[in-house]
Amino acid sequence: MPFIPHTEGDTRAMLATCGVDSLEDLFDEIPPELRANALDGIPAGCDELAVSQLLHARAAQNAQPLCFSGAGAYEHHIPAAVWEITSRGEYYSAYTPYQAEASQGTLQLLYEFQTMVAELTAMAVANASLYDGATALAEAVLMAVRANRKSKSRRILMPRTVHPRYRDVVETIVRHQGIELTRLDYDTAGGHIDPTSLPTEPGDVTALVIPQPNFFGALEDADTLTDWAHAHGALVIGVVNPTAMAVINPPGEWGGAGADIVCGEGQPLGIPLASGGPYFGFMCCKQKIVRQMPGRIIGATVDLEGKRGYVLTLQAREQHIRRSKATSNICTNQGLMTTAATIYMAVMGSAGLENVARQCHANTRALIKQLSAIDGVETVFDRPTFHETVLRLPRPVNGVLEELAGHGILGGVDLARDYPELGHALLVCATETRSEADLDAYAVALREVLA
Amino acid sequence: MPFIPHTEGDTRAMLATCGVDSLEDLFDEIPPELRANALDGIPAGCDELAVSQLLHARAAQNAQPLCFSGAGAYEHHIPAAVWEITSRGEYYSAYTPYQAEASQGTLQLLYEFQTMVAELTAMAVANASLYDGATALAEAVLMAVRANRKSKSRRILMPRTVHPRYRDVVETIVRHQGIELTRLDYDTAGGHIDPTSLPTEPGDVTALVIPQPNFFGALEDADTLTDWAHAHGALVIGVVNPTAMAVINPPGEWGGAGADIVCGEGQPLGIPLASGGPYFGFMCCKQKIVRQMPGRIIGATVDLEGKRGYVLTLQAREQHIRRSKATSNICTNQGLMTTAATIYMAVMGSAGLENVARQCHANTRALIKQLSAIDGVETVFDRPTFHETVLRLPRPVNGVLEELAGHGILGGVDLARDYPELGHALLVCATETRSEADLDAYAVALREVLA
Amino acid sequence: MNNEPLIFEHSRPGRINRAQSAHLGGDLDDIPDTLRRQRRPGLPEVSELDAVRHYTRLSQKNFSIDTHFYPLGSCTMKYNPRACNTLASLPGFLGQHPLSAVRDSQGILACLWDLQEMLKAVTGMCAVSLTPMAGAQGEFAGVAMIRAYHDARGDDARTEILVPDAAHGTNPATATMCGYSVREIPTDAQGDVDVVALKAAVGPHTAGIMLTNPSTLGVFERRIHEIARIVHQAGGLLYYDGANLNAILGKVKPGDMGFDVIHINLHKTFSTPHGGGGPGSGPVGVSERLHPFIPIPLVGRDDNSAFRWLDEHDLPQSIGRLSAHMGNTGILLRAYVYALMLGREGMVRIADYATLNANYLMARLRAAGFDMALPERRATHEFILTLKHQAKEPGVTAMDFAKRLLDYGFHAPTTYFPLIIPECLLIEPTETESKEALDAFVEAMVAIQAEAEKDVETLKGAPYSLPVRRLDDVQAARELDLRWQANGGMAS
Amino acid sequence: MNNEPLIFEHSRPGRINRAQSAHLGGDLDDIPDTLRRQRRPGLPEVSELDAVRHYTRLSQKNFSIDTHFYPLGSCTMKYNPRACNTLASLPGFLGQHPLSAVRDSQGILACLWDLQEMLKAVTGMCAVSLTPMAGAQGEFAGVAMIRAYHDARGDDARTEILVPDAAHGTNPATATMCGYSVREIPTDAQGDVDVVALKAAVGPHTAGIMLTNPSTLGVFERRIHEIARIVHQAGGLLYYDGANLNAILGKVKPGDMGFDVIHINLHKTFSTPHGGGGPGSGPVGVSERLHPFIPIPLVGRDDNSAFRWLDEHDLPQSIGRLSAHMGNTGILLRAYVYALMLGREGMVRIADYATLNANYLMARLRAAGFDMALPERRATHEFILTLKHQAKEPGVTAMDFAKRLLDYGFHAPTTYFPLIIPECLLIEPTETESKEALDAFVEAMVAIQAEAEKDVETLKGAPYSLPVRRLDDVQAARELDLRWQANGGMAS
Ligand SMILES: Cc1ncc(COP(=O)(O)O)c(C=O)c1O
Ligand SMILES: Cc1ncc(COP(=O)(O)O)c(C=O)c1O
Repeated sequence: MPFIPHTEGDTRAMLATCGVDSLEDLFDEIPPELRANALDGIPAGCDELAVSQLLHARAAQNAQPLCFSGAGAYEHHIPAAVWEITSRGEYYSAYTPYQAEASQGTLQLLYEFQTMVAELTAMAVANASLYDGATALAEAVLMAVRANRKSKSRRILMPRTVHPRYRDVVETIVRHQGIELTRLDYDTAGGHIDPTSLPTEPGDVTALVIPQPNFFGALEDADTLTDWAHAHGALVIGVVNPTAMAVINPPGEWGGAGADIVCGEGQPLGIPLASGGPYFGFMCCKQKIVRQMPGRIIGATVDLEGKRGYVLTLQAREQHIRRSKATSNICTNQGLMTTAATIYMAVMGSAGLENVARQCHANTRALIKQLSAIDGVETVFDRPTFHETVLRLPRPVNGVLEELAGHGILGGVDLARDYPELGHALLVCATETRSEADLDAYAVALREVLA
Repeated sequence: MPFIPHTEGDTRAMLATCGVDSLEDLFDEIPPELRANALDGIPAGCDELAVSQLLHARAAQNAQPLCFSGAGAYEHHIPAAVWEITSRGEYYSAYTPYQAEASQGTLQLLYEFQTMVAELTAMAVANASLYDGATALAEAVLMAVRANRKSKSRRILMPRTVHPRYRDVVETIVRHQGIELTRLDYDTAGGHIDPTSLPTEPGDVTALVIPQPNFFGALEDADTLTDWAHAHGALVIGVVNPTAMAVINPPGEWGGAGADIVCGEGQPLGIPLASGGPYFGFMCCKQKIVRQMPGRIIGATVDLEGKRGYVLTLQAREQHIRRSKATSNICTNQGLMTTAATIYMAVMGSAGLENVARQCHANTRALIKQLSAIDGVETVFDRPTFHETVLRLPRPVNGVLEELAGHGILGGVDLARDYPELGHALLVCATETRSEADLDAYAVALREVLA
Repeated sequence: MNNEPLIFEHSRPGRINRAQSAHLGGDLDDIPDTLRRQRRPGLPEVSELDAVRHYTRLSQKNFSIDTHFYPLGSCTMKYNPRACNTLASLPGFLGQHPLSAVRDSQGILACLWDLQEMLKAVTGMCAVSLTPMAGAQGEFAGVAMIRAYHDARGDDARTEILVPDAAHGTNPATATMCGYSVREIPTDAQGDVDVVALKAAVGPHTAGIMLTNPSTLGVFERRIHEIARIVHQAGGLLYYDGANLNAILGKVKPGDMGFDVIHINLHKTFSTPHGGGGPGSGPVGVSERLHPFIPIPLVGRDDNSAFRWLDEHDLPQSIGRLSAHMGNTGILLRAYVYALMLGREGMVRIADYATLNANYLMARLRAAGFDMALPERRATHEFILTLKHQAKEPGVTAMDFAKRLLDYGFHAPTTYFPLIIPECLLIEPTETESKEALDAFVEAMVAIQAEAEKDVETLKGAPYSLPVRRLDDVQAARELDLRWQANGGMAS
Repeated sequence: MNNEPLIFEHSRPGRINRAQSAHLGGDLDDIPDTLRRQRRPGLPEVSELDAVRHYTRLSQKNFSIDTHFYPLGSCTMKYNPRACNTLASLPGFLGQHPLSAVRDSQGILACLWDLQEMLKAVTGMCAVSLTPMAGAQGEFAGVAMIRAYHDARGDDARTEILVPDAAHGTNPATATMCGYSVREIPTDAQGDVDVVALKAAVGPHTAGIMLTNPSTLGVFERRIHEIARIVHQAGGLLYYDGANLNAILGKVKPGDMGFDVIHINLHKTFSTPHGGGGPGSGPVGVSERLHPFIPIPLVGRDDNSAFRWLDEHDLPQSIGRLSAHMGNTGILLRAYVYALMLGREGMVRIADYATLNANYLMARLRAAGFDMALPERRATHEFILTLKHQAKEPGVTAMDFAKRLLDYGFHAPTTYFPLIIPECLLIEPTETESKEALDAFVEAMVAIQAEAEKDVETLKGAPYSLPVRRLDDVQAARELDLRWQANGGMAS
């Protein structure tokens, strides 16, 4: 019996203590007609050796071409220390830190995490994680509706420069709350929201979402957008890439008053690509609306002897206390991922993170230069970008990507489905993990494919 | 500066405290003419990302065909728990447990290790490791010379059924001690030491080495050999495979009195193949000669309050106390490997280890059956074997192995160099990690190669 | 000497880990100054050794399954097999970009497909989507499907979700997120749903009911068929909160009980790690009638039996996406490895031994004089002990017992949940603990009871042997201190 | 409550981990009964969770670099970069059988070749063999080469190896293993080798001298050229014990000092983990004249620059093999990764900052009133503090200080080595510790000194805060208890 320690003697003795004859007797409150007969469809158990061989074979079936795709998930170098420590049993196999005194490791770490995220975004406070970047944006929208008491419209301006899948998820999650998601189109020259295109009399707007950098890698004019929103009584929700924060003006400093709520995908901070998860969402806000924030929040306090310690706090916002009136239904979040991210940020430091950001940017620039030198390939937008850009190819991206795969290259993300108006548009990215040789290999392959 | 935490300010302040102006000044006692100018030949430093990419590339250059080679290093399944725990920093980055109170983790674990090894071999006591199986045998020979006070000859009977590389190492290490290593030939029918071939009046023999199973995988008649040795005043040194111990009569029970000293290679107990190391040697002996044993030994004791605890003991045998009179010069041994082996044995238990042994044996038998059904392939010896056997091929093994490599198969070990008298002899092995499909693949490939 | 400062207190300006950035990155001259960051973020500046040492030391301050018996009711803190972590961490899995070509992702897709199939078999549902990232998100998906179902039928008068008063907080919170109002159904003295009250509550406004069975009271809802009939007859649907599936794996299938939709907490029943608060995974299973609404993506097979993603094109009525990709894939892999090792017999045995352990522990604690909340009932995989007598005399609470247990080397059971049982401890030993561990726990409880009778202050002051003494939650909430600041001041 | 029983005490007959052996293995009917084991070995029978929990808990009882400052003199307990472990553990390395075809091993051979080249550059020697498995085995290889050299010249009157009285115990023990007798050379008051005594000792019986420079006294042997001349003129060779190479990396090369052979402790200078007692790695470097005798195997290149093993065919005069394969390959890989990250500037800086840290700590301790063994000398990467005054008055020993330091959260320095300095602490902070760590250590030493002055019993009773109080070494050696036995009896 895998993972069950009972010897036959144990079982017998324990049944006797329970006053029953057999294991079956313990289930005698289940109406007999309900009892399942068998778990058909489940194979017989295998030992670890057999499972290990199967999983090795499966892992080997996942081809891993040279990656030039980003679009919300980035191949960054992860210092070895990060996961060697994160996977320690004391982090890995602990529950949510309900018993604070027995969880000071996790709690102190999360308090550090909150501080680091708040520092990165230049915001006052952060929570201890949400599921991922997309759900974090959905929660941010719900939070904005709660926090902007003056606004009655429940109207959110949602630019098309926000990651299309994030918009899908927001749609799924806020659909039942009478929230109106108003699409904002982008400027076709810059690939950004043109502030001058915004109405001067927008009416009652609850919040404006600003992605920075946006899905195209273009940098939004966040200062002007923020001031515009605030001038019209709307809150500002920033959706940011944490690596970019090392070099790009952070939302806490956008415009005159800074963004109100900030969220994003934490994956770039030490989380492996892993076919899309587990990652984690982060969320920050201004101090005055912290009681509207969803998710776990850790606070410092003192013990009986006045010694500093850490606990889950503001629990009155949460489902286990407030139930149907909670700020969100979230309970389990992405603890272990924030553990990794905290260690990642500590090991990298500000200088290290800045260096990563600069190197990513330099590599993407170099890639664009090489690729756009190829006949028929051109950049689509003229705004400054960070770390990612849209190229236009002379023929459908789909087919080109397939041919590139034959050269061992994952050439980027096809935008045909989400942005058909852009023509044969390809989103490319080269992080710090791409070498010069890698960039050359891509250019050579693309030239060949397009020839 | 990788791994050096000093800020410029720190360095300045510290130099001031030292009363010097520069780092260079700290080296002013080194005669100037000796000062090296540069480390030519060392490349410039790389960051972890670059090194990681290089090492991944190098690892990928190591082809890993289906392995049917044993010959002292066996591909066994290692439960994941073993290395997830062994590589915890508290084990990984601790020194030899000189400060016992601050090392109870390692010390208690080693005490458990000693117990487990003693149980496996049915011997009274074990030490906490030697470098590997080969050096353990060399140390066993030296120990036998010290322990057999009655023998003056320093003559060791060393069968040719002992692993040839072990014999090389013994040769290297005991060469300077006036020890005579007398070769014992093997029986060409059985591939074992024929007890009846031993002289009835051997003269003064210090010790007889008995490998079980021997290098050919054949099982020696250890009972008779042991009794013969003891009858002639010689000690018995067993060299055993720890996996085999789960099913084969252990040296502590050989003959009337059991082996006196037992050693072997610990690799099968949870240590990866890893191109040959690090592995570890183990050593056991009878209680009465424990003070002649080399290497670290852990003992139980009590603390000031009478509580049980563990310490390095019998240190008076060791180089740091006894210096030129020590039992051995060994100091650092293979601590982390014994940590892994201890966890391996705990996770497997007696039943699990027996199961591994049985499965290995069954697989090797099945393999032999399949291969020897091929035209021109035959088994060489008729003794019972465990886990490994010698086959004779119709043409030089060398070339056959090369062709098998083309089929992704590491087909075994060529014995041409060490046992030219055996003809085209190949040592094959199939551990529990080989599936039926693997065995079939080998048979198909060999049939094709020999066709 | 047990203090570990904050990582920020280890920080020194200018300390740089050159091993992580040997050379300076490229320049940013194409980005205008106004878009550039002006002041570096205040991340810690520590050496790699500082970071390793700090986070290693912090880790040692945690209780965890790997170090302690952790009978946290409703959480199923069973052994997390290490193989699950090791195998899910193979480079071939970790390195895969989520937008990889399907052709390059057959390995992972095959694993996810298999897992979908196994979860269908376990739950008795007709389809499973793996995308929800925890139990609560599974609940959201489930209730959103119930809503989509009614909406698709134009049945838009259904505005209410029923929830037993003992339910987990995520249930009512989820109903609210799906735009429903919540009506609580009382529990009867035996711990079952009050059927009379239920009958009175249902009607054309009823969208559905959320139940967990065994319930959060640790007992099996015996009248489940009747409840299903009542709700279905009123036109409502039944949601199954699968947090307690460990108790009935292979014994009863939620599909057979009449549930229309279910989520499964893989981080409970399928032993994926809880990681100090996640990541979890909450796949949803559906009956035939909810199938069209199932959240995307799912794994399907195409004609030549290659695996592929099913999306809005395949399931146009889907409630949509719940994450940017496909949820917590790495956690799904861990559950998959676990399920493979268990196999069909292994799964049934989980229920057997989880139940045995709970009933044994209950029997021993009862024999030792403790009061059970539902003394007439069989325990399932967990049970509730109430300390309401102790709270009166000698005056020690469930919280005091919980904190004192920590000193004895046991993680505390769940306290004060479900809310309807006074001074309760919800105790779930799980099947991976041995009889000796349970016996030791009983001994500790007995010893603590003796301490309580001798001097209540002993318990009131607990814990004594942990890195901190009892912490002040009230001060934490009142004087908010949610982040470190260099000057020690409050965040603005 | 801090006790963790032995794993055997967790054991219960019949407990089996089915996850490790789901099906029963094959039968053994071809092996006669007389060769079969009759009674199962008494390995523990525990669940996987038991094992994980037990060994996780045990690990927490260790001090280690990852948790504590560990200034153990002569041991170079610096940060072991985690990347070294992660990269050496790539499946492509771990899965390789040692007898793999050379064609299939080019990846690992390339790494080993590079490392050989780097170690040549660092030591100034003309060839390096990586095969020795620790420092002591490197010493053995070195002295065996010295012997082979003399033997090859028919110079068989050389029967003696000289060793300074401060030398590490492995030096004389090694000389003995190589069949030499050992003559100790005294140290002068300044910590240098007594050259007059050396001159008197050398002669036609001198096979060689074993030195470490900087010496085990933590000072640089300034007359090394003179010593080399004296020994060489007498026909002896010079062996360099590289345990202290951290102090001079890139500053002086042993080859330039006149040494003929050297070993390097990779588990010190090149930061491979010490693992609670190994595995280590002790490559040897040789000058031209010892080259023919170098231990096999080495990595060489063939004509088309593929890597291959060099063995007895290439080096017929080799002293031979020291292990069944090529030594501790995985440790060599870790050292290689470390060396690549450091690069040439990084290596020089190691010496700079190891030396700075030692001199700084010495200066601060001296300022705090502690006595240095060699107060006139510069510290190298380590230095010696003597507590001989404290031992007289107030009567506390170096051991008392050491044990009390544990309570303060510091691993103790090396005590009572070298043997010639009374009541000594040999302190080696290493370059990876920060100024703050050193300052905290000074504070602890000052506090302990104050405690000693107030009440010696405070120190005599130390440690207080560890899993055990001070342990009785004498009883351990007198009443040997080297293994657990079910019946509690003694081994026979
Ligand atoms: C009964 C019950 N339902 C739902 C949940 C919510 O699951 P999760 O924490 O994964 O969101 C839990 C977990 O705490 C639970 O115990
Ligand atoms: C000066 C000196 N020489 C030699 C050695 C022996 O090295 P090893 O322990 O690797 O055998 C040591 C290590 O303890 C040492 O400090």
